[in-house]
Amino acid sequence: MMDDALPPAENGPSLFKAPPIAEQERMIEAMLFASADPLTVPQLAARMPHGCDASEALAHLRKRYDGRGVRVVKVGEAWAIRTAPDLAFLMQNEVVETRKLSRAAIETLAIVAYHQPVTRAEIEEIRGVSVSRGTLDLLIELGWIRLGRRRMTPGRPVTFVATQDFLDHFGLENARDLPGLAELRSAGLLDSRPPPGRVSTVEDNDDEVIDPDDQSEMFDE
Amino acid sequence: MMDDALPPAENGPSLFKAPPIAEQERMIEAMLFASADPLTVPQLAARMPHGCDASEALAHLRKRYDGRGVRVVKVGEAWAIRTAPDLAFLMQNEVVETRKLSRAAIETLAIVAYHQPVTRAEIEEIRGVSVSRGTLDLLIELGWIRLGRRRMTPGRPVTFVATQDFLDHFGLENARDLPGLAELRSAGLLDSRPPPGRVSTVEDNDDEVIDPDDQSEMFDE
Amino acid sequence: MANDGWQDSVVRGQSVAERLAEEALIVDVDGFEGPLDLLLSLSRTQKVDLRKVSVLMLAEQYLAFIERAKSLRIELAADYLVMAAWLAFLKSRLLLPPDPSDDGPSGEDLAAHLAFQLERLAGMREVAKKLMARDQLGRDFFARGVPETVTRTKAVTYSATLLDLMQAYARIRTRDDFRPFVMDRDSVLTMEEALERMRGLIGYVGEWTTIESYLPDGWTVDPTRRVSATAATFAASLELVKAGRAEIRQAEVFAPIEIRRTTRQ
Repeated sequence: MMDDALPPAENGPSLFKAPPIAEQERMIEAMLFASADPLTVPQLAARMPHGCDASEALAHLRKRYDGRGVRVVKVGEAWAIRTAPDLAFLMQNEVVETRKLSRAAIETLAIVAYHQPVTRAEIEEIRGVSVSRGTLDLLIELGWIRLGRRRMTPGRPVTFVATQDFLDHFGLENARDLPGLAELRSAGLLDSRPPPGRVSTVEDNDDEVIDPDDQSEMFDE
Repeated sequence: MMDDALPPAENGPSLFKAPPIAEQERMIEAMLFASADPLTVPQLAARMPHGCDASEALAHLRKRYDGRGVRVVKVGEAWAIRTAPDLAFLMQNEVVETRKLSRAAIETLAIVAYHQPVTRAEIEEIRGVSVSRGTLDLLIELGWIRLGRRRMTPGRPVTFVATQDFLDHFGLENARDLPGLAELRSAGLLDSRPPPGRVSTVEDNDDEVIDPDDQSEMFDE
Repeated sequence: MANDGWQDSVVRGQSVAERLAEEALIVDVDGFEGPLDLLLSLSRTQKVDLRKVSVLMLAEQYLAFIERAKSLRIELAADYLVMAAWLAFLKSRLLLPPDPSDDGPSGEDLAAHLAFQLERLAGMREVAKKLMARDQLGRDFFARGVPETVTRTKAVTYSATLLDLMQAYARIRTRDDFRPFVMDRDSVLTMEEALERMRGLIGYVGEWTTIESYLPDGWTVDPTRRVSATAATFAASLELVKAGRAEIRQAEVFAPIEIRRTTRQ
């Protein structure tokens, strides 16, 4: 939180002119190179001398790295440098072996990403089976999903949303770039459509304890 | 973007020509970026497709990063990308934190201001508790008090006086301008609520009566 | 393949290959993630757009599947059976003419929703596959191998205003005013103490006497102590009067208050 507003250390309030844009670009370059995590423009700006235009310097830098071995990529609201995917073959030494995700985990992740914010009851309704605690825990632990706001419906169920790490991991600029999103939407498959005969929401039964019978409720009316 | 890349992986030994040097440069760039350790030329070459000239590609890359925010530097026999030294300041996130002076410090400062020159023993006597070295050091470091003359009494104790910085900071012409207790009270500046943790049994105006001597003492020194 | 033919084959004779496929499906029941997953698999065999899938036929396939599984003594989870019951109900709704007195959802509505659910699940599976097929961080593209940690230096500036300073000083110099209540007990005379004292004294005094003369020694000079002792003594006097042991009077406003033993005693 120390970020945006504060002018950086040597802030004689504009006693000095801002450094030339080329110099600002160097600064952005150094900061993005140094950080493993994406940085937002305000975060970058907070570390630069007073009067710098982080946005513009960033735009210059992006252009400079176009087509290079590393690229400046957008991750949600933030920016990062990542190697070009076509060079993956050189990186065998760098590959971190990751646990293979179960089908349940992959599907749950996809449902959260495409339907976010989504409640647990909704995930279960879509998959037709109850979601084990472990699945959501694992995805949260991986940093790919997190709790969103509570839904303002009876029971105030928690919702899940995808994180910046998720975007970073899958090389997405933002959630709107999810593959196949437009098709799903135009096919109406992202609509929340309550089962006929049910009075509105499904969320109301999103209790902490999901008993095995819970999912049968989805069908029994 | 990263298009012109040749299909490098399937490197049947020289069935294909080596990728163009610009492409090799991209490879070096990505490897040095992603590697946790510096890489030697043979290590780089070993990961590149057959026929590449890692040395030459590295030389190109070095030149490219000349004067940039990060540089290609030699670490022993190996190579790495590092932040340009002149930008090291960006790697420090300086958080300016404004802190209120501790109660001990502000009280000590007040005693020095009102009673200067004053010895440490006198400060302790007035405060009723001992004064830690750290408190005096902090005030000296802040430039608000300094050592005055030694008192011509047995032991020749050092005295403390308020500084010009102190007067500047508090907007005073000189220490004699400091208002007395009666003035504080009549200006409504005296918070007569007891300090936290104490319970008052006395009405605000009682202290007017209680020790009439006490406050005259303050100023006549 | 004609729908009817398929349907028949489930019920009666079928080719060896079909039978094997069928049994593989059944033995595989543990491989399904619940009834919806199974239904989706079954619907695949219709080889049609999920929007056009025949829910009626699907229901029959599912029910046939459950029947066979039961005959093979395969344990089925409750939710498979619940789904079977629901599909049987759905089937009857679809087959029978709508009952006008029933205002529940029509068979078509229910069937349409099931088709929607299947299509949605299939859709999510497809995009999940696409998602996992993307280049991934740490596998296809990489972050900085040696991230530099940004060292956080803290520059602390201290703030204090003149007001803080003056108040601090005032606080020190008036510290004694703020002594906690318990510390001030020595200048407070409680009513109990005053009462105790007066009970002892009142018996000897038959004359009207000002209550001030009852103040204990050492409580008459210091204003704080005097105020406290006076209040306590006055309150104690009232107690004695109430108990019928004393009489109290005051000639006029601000005149001395006097007290004496009740004459009856």
